[in-house]
Amino acid sequence: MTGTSLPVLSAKDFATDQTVRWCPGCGDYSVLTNFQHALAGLGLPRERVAVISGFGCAGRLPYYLNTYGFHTLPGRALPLAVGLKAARPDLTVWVAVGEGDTLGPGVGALLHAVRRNVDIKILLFNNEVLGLTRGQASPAARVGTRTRTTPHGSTESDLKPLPLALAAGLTFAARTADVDAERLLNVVRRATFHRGTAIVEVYQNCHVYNDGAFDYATDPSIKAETTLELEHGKPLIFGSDRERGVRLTGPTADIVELRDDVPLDDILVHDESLPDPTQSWVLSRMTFPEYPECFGVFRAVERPTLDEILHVPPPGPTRALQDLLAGDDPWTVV
Amino acid sequence: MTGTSLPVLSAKDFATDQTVRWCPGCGDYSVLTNFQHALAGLGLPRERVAVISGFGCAGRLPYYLNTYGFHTLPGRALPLAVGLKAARPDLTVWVAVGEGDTLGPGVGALLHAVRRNVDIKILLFNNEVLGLTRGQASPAARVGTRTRTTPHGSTESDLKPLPLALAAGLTFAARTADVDAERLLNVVRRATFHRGTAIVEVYQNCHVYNDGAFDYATDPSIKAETTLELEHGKPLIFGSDRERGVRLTGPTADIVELRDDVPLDDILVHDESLPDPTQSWVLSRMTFPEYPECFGVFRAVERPTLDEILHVPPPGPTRALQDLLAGDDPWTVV
Amino acid sequence: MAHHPRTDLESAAIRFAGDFGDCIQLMGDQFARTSAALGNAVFTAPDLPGEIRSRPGTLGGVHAFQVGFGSSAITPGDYVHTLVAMTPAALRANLPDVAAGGIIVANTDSFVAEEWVKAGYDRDPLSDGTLTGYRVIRVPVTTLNADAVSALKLSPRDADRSRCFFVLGLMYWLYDRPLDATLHWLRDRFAHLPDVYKADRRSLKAGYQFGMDLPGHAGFRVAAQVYGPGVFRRVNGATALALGIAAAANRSGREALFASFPFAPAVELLHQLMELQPPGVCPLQAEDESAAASMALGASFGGSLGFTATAGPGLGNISDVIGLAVAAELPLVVIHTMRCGPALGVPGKPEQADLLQAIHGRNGESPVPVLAVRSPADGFDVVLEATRLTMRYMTPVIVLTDVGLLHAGEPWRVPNVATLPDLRPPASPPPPTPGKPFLPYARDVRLARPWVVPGTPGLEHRVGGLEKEDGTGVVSYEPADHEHMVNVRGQKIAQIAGDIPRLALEGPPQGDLLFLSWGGTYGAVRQAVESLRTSGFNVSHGHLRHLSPLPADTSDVLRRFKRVVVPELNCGQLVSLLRSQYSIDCESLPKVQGRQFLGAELADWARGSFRPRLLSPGVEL
Amino acid sequence: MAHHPRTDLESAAIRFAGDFGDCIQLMGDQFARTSAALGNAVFTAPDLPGEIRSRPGTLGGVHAFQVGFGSSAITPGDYVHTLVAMTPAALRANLPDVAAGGIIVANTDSFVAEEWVKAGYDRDPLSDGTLTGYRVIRVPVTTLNADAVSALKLSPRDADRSRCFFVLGLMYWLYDRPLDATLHWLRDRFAHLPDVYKADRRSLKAGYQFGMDLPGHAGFRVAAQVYGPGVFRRVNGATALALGIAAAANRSGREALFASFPFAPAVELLHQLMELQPPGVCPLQAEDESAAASMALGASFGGSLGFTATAGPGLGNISDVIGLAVAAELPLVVIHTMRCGPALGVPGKPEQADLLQAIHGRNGESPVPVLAVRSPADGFDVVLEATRLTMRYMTPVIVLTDVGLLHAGEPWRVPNVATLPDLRPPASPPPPTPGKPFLPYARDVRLARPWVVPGTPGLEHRVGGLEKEDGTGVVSYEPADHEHMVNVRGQKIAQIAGDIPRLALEGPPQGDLLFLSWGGTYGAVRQAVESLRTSGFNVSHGHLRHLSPLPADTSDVLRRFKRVVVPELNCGQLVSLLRSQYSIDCESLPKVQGRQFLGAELADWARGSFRPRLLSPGVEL
Ligand SMILES: Cc1ncc(C[n+]2csc(CCOP(=O)(O)OP(=O)(O)O)c2C)c(N)n1
Ligand SMILES: Cc1ncc(C[n+]2csc(CCOP(=O)(O)OP(=O)(O)O)c2C)c(N)n1
Ligand code: SF4
Ligand code: SF4
Ligand SMILES: [Mg+2]
Ligand SMILES: [Mg+2]
Repeated sequence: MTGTSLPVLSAKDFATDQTVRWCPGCGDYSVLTNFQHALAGLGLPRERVAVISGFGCAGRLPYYLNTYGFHTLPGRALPLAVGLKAARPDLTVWVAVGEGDTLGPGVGALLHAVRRNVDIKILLFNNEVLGLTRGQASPAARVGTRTRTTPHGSTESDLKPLPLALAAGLTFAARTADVDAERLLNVVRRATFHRGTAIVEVYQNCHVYNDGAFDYATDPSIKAETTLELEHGKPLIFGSDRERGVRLTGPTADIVELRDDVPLDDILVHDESLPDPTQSWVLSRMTFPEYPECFGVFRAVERPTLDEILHVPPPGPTRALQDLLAGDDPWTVV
Repeated sequence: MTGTSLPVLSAKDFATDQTVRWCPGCGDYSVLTNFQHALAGLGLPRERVAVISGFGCAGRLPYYLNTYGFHTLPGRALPLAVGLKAARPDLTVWVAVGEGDTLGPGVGALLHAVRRNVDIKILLFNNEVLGLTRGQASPAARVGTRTRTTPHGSTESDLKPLPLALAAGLTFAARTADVDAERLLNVVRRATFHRGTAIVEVYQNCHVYNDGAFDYATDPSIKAETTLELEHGKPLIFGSDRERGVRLTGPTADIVELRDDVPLDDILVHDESLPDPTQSWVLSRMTFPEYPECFGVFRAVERPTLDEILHVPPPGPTRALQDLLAGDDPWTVV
Repeated sequence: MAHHPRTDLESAAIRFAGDFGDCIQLMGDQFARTSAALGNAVFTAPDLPGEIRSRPGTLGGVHAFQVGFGSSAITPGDYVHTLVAMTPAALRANLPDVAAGGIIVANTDSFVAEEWVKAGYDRDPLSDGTLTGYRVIRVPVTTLNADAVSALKLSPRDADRSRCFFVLGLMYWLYDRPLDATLHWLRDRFAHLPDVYKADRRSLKAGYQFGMDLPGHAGFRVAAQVYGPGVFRRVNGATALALGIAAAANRSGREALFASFPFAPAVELLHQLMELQPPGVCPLQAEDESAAASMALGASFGGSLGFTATAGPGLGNISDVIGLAVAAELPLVVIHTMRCGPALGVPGKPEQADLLQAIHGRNGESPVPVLAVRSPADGFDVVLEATRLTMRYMTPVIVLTDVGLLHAGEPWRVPNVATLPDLRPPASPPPPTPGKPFLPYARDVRLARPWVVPGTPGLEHRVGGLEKEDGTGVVSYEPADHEHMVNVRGQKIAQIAGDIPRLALEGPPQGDLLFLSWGGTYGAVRQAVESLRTSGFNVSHGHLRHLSPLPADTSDVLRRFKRVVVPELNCGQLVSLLRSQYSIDCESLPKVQGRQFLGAELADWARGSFRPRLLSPGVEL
Repeated sequence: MAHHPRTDLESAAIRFAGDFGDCIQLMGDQFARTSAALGNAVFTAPDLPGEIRSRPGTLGGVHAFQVGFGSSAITPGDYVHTLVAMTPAALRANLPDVAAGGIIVANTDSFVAEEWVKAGYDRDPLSDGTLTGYRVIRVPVTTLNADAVSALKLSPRDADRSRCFFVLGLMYWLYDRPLDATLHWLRDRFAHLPDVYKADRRSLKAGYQFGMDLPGHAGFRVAAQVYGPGVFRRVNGATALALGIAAAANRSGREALFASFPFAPAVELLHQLMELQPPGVCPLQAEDESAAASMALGASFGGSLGFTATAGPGLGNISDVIGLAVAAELPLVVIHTMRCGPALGVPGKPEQADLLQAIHGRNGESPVPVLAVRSPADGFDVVLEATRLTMRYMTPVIVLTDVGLLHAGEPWRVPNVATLPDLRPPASPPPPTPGKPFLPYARDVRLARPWVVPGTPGLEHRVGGLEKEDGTGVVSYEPADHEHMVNVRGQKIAQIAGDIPRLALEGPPQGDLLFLSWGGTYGAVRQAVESLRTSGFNVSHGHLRHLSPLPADTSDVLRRFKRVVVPELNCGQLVSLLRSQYSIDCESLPKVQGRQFLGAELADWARGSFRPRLLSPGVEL
């Protein structure tokens, strides 16, 4: 380390001395490790990073990150992060929240952060179950999921965080899985340097209450068939022989076999930067087994962020405090 | 009135003796009158109708309707209606809420009612402003709207209730305007008999704080150019000479002139019943002046409702209370 | 009829009342400005209907605006000396507040059958005996005003627009005020609309002349108060709070983030801050109360001063966030406007029934300081004091105010920014050295932990809502740690009692009767006590700005009086609090009508002529 | 060594403690079943770690399960007579609760260096003097168990699975319990897994034999309680509440809707109702607390019984909904689980610090009845009582319980449904007749308004959160209406004091010392008072089930004692409440450690040997 250049930090520099308290086998461990690596790779000093978390298993993340951190309550992490970022635009603010928290008590705050394009980054741990409360149905539980509160399988349709947030104007949307180290690093990096609200949805295995829920998407032996890796400017192709593709027929996505007489030109080309969010909406809604599930960056567009707006001095001269105290109509008594 | 048939009720039968307390000129008056007419036309007895309202100007609606009614608090009308309907599936439950309430403190409850497809009907008064609190920016305020809290014009992107709710699985979506008596009657009737959550968004003029916000869409002299009337099975055509149409290019809607070499076959045909919500999502997002704004029914599909689910006895025999009290492992002391 | 001598008064309260179209606020404002310029102490209190704009002529639609003015303490709580009733509904809604023998200026042009009926009268109240015992000045305002401006050849509608100035002119005559301040204002305001200016001017003068010509009336003279020197302004409660936030940012050297969800009239604070754009203050409209409070707390975590405002049920909605701030030991100032409850009760009306909620309304043992504003301008000082406490003790602070105080206005000596209290928080701790790690929950002499600004290298740390080990701040579920932390947090707040002023008294330090006030009852109590003392009663007045903890000498002071009476706009919450802390039995004077006490009402009570309605025994407080 | 005679005990508490994999709950449950079948009164209290599954061997991951059993009142608050420590961490976390001279059964196989270190010991606690003063039974459980099942030729892993039965067998020997109940259970349970059955059986017997062979130990005998006749079961706190809801629906003739947002361990209620599917009960998982409470209130408006459950900060989050129910005068039962605070404090641990919040934590004057559960089974009765009050008085009711009570179990005489209280609400009012319109706020003798089921023709009406005119229920902003309604709502709740049982006492009706308990401290206080009385002390015990309003004779009863002492898991909230209502100064015994009192701790205090840590003066309650 030389005297003048910034110290190069390693993942270990972002670790604390606290014992990690997740269940053995929990996907949160990989997310933590990968996130520490990702932070180390950003070139940001530790003190410029703040991690705000909600409540739930995921909420413990800040205790294991040697940055500024705040472990809050269900539904409060996002607005708290919004206030922090509004007050301190110089910080990189990450939010670590479970889907139960974010789509339950926190869903209003999510949509409002998104519509204001607050420059915060959301690491959304989606294990499709309420973990910390010991296994109840989550708003993201897919139809049929059995939990202690849906003993006969859940019947309600699920909320998906990305389509919902895209409907509210999300400017950066990405999805990855706990075990996908490289992709996690990549999307965390991109989210960090995106200006505006970024959501990184992480499919995270809850080993105790929803074990294997994402095996279809993470099992190396089948994931080529069940998932689709989004690449900007590239056609949407998947399959172990990259033999299938996504075509849009009107607003509906179709899966077509490239072997057939379908030319590559018919296949949708991924474009993160489309001003219209519909294409990313459609892709983010695609669900296994009807469709392959998409991973990577769905959307990355720019528009003014809340903190930029707040820190643009409003038109007209600002008045000194003493003037404001006196008001428009003071009088003097001698 | 004969002795055996149901009494035929008139709009007046649905009125109360309470003085209506909205500002002179408020669009709520037309909504009230039209809604009373609509109720009268449903053939439902008054006592089977409950109207739950939130807080805001719109929230006063129940006081003027001679049905069962409950005027609640910001954010609480929807879950209260959900509880009522779960407990009393035999009632027709309408919810009267302003957009400020519904998209602010109430947005979580909205999305969850929708995803559960609770059989409630939401009359969503959208005046794009917080009326009762005397004119602050609403979450639905379009960019540039000036209010007391956005003195230089609002900069945040707006939340639109229908696209948001469609992203959460809404089964019935309609839009109308306060002054459009006939359409309001029609969509209220259809919503009432829809099984599942129905949203009737009403563009409502706030005469005091956002006057004329919807003139572009209600002024008879221009509305043919600025709006599009949705009709199931009909192509999406508008214009005073019905000379323009909507075409979908990929996921994006284009407006095309029929005079050009665009054949009518290229024009999208409206289909309320598509299982995939994308088309209704796209239509519900279309906003003047880029697009004509759509009115009428966007989507009407069926899936199980919460109250149906709750009242389907779960598998297995139910146990008598005395049995349950004794539990699995009682012992007797003599 | 200038030969009748005017009657001298110490002070008077007049009230303008009418429909939305009667420019009630304008008349009140002008009267207040003119009176302030004369050297009167002036207290203004608008009373707006719960609905935005109701049907003209109905009780629900009556607007009123009271101006109290005179030489001494003036509160919104005077009986009305003159009521201007522009409509029968205005008369009906306001008559109960008019002093016996008071004056009613009635706009006879609107006392027609259709209008009485809308107001709920069966007969003309001007002639059916309703006004027996009052002095009635009958004024066909529209008619006379039309005459006054006839030379200008305006349309009848435009002519009628100036009628409020006719009434104002009459009131100026009645209380012996000069016209020039209003005339200047009109000239500036309507420079570009000469017709309007001319009409208003004629109306004003005609109204004054109408007064001079009134048979049998001589009018009044109200002495000016001697005050000063200094620069003064009128300020209402919302503005004073907004300016307090601006001054807090300035004097603490920290930016302030004010986040709130609109709730009339607390939303005035947001409006004011958006309008004034004070340097260092960032106002933010949130999507609901808990988001607003969370944003403010997030800002505090970031080293800014987080402020939020709530009203009514909003305080409950943010109780978890306040609790989180208690656990994280971070600054947060919550400005809570009390209004009638439960739920949304009576919109727009004051009450003081959220005191015990502010003190106790969180889960767990989570004490926080609670302060209350006593008058419109006092909000400024209370915000500064709350800022001092929130930073010095690293604790959320609740400031209570009420709907009446936010609207009301009073004269205020404009403070010099440079001489306001220095509110700079303690310096950030030094960076850790080997063997001396940074301890985010290390405590200073006041038991406060350090406030570290994220971005400071080496002081990275984590806070949160779980219990901690003291010092290190590491999450701990150890029984002993929890008990220790509960006690430390309790002591931290309890000891504030020693860092706040003692309970100051007006009047002798002991005696027969002490009136104890808190919050907005201050003015009425002060007025009552002054009037009682003037007429020879041995009465004192104590006022509590700090409700939790109470000043250290509270119990001693109270015990020096034979009787302590506490007028409150609730069922006796402070009385219950005092009993729970000191086993002292004070007498409760409850009033839960959505109205402030009148000074005279309290003085009458003390004179034994007023039978207070005490709580039914056993009513739950 | 059967020639040593067993020692007779009145009662004993044993605690199993170990890692997640040690099947602590299973051992505890079996021991409890066996003891209950013997005729002992049995109280079970699991103690789960805050995290789902923590690292084995760490303090944070220790599971514990206490079984109190004997011939008299048993509470979770006994000092532990025998601690089974499967790991060093289990020893460390639980040793403070073991009685002086108590027994430690240590699984020596896990007392290896690596494990002590994880537990935070520097040396082997079995040999470094840590256990001086205790009787230690060293058991190499894994080794001995492997021997016991060796004939079955299982893999070492499978063999080790049955080790908990070895320990259980030893404990059965120690307290002279027969093996047959557990043997039956094993046979039923593992009918399809004969190898497992055989292994467990061998282990159980080997453990028992190990005890018989222990040199110098003779074991104990715990007398059975004489109770009955009747059908009994064990019930934990969550199940009792769930069954209470089912019984409330049955006895009121109304469906119950139970809506809640998951919050451990209050979510057990939702689990139980989903599992049991009691007739007439609809359980609903909501998206957050305020939605849950609103759903319940919506159901009540619909004529069903609305129940909701909250915990910790959740009560604040629904304060607006409770306030709305106060204004609308509708039934609503809120079951609130208290846990350590502020914010989320210490997960999974009991506290009683939300009492004043329950009473005062809403805006406006909004009194509601507050009840508290005193023991696991008592929740059943309290729910029925809350149901009676909520319907009879058309008011929301708050039921307080705590984390400890929900988990704990005790024997319960199964009631006969038909003889439970008749909870049918008053009949719906008759349809209106000309000239006699329906009045939704007409009041009966108890000041309750009618509860009309929507769907009833002719009784259509509107309710809401704005103030109303009494009788008609029409929205009213009239000052007098508001005051009247505040008073009526207050009186309605206050008079409940006359409709509830008087404050019953165990022991003489007057004397030197009264222990006053509420909620979960009941058991410890009862145990302390019984033991004190046995040893000749003149002590009485009063218990408050109704905290607001208090029983009408509370003040009279308290005044009959020289000293009244109130042990509470908070900083003295009931003491503060009693002082605020009656100016009575009780002594506070606060404990805020996330642990229940021990009966012995209180008895010791009374004997003068225990110096209670009283609140620092001035600490804010
Ligand atoms: C006010 C409040 N309500 C409810 C809870 C209970 N609770 C704790 S975590 C949690 C949600 C957990 O789900 P999720 O966000 O998906 O996180 P996970 O545990 O699955 O990581 C809930 C409801 C709480 N702690 N506080
Ligand atoms: C707990 C609470 N917070 C805030 C308010 C203030 N408030 C009253 S109505 C309202 C929203 C009004 O907007 P909207 O729903 O659009 O209704 P509108 O008045 O425009 O019909 C708000 C925020 C309140 N009454 N209660
Ligand atoms: S409960 Fe699930 S999500 Fe939580 S720590 Fe355990 S495995 Fe992970
Ligand atoms: S404020 Fe606007 S929405 Fe409300 S009543 Fe007046 S005109 Fe209608
Ligand atoms: Mg989850
Ligand atoms: Mg609105």
